[in-house]
Amino acid sequence: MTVRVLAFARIRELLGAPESTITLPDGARVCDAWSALTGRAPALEELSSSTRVARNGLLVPRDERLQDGGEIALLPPSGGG
Amino acid sequence: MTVRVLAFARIRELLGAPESTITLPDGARVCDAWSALTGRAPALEELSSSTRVARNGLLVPRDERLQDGGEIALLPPSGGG
Amino acid sequence: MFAIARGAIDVVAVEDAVRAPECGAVVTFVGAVRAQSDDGLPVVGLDYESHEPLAVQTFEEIAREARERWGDLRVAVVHRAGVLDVGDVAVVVAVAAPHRAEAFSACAFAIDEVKRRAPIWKKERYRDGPAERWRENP
Amino acid sequence: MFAIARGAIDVVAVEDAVRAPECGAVVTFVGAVRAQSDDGLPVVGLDYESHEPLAVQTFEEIAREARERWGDLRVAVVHRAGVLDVGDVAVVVAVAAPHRAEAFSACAFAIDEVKRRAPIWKKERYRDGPAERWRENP
Repeated sequence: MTVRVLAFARIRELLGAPESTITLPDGARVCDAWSALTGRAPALEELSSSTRVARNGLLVPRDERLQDGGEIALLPPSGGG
Repeated sequence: MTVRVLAFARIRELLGAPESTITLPDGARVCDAWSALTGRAPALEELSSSTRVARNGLLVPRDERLQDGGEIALLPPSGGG
Repeated sequence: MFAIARGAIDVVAVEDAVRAPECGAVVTFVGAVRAQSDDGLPVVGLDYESHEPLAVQTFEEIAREARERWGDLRVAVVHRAGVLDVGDVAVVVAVAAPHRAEAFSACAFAIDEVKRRAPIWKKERYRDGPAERWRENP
Repeated sequence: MFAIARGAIDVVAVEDAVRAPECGAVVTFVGAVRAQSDDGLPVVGLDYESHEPLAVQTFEEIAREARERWGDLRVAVVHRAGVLDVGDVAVVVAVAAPHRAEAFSACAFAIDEVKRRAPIWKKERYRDGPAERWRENP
């Protein structure tokens, strides 16, 4: 399956692009996507615990199952205001 | 001695004018001025405890001595904002 | 900026008066004439009267007290006098501070004190209700 | 009004969006770019980035939570994205309520929550200092 990934701020810089597509085995979960991305950009590792993941406007846990053609957003800690 | 009196809001209405001059015996105090004004407008009586008196931008107590040619301001409870 | 305004208050000008590069936070209170009195009567407007020099001096005192409590602040207070309609802005208090906690606290303090002790008086006028009344702050 | 702004925020428009005849109090928080970072470096500007649809949705959620806590309120939140200079307005939160206590509490709550959880990120740029840095809220 393929999943589209939206990346922001520091994560966007580490991945080198605001959007990317990753290919994962069927049944993959959010944590599998994160592992695949960490393979591309090892420096993501230290952001793992502080990054939230959203899908369709809702935060999702790391064991959430992904869907083929779906999209997730990787959100570093907020810095607005 | 004569003292100029500035009156505001309800007190102005009861006295019929924003400014008036009253004549008092030498050595008169704020409370004597208030008594003289109550003689003119008896309805002032019920406002006695809630009215503050200012002179030269400072609140003064009722036993403060007045000065010939001076001015006092009679301030009902605030209603601003 | 500490003033009694005889016409409409320019809210932006009051906010701009306190802005400064070192101040990341500006908190502004705008008080407007409500369509209803505190006891539920339909208000059509207010008349505000003030002892102008003493009111301005009181605004300056309140700003000084706020700075004593919350440190370096920039404060502006403008209150309107005269005849106001429902929706008209009666008072604006703007406070700028390096950080927002001080700005919120000082702005709330300043409007509380303005209402409590500034020599400003308010007469409410009502739609088909009782005669107009002078209204005191609690 | 809940929005990410790509250009300068019109503060008056945000305040006007919450004004209403039944609301006697409007409290507005304006957050501007400070000349100094929290750790004392000389800032020349910021870049803000956001997940726009999620940010707008978060502003709406925060307004809903404020109404649950403080009753009938009118809330607006606008945050700017893009390149900002020192002094530029980064965020405006306006809250109108019948009375001022609720307006102050809800406005302070709303900006706290915007900073805590809205998907907006900030990179500070410095004058002859270190390289630019992404800055997280505490």
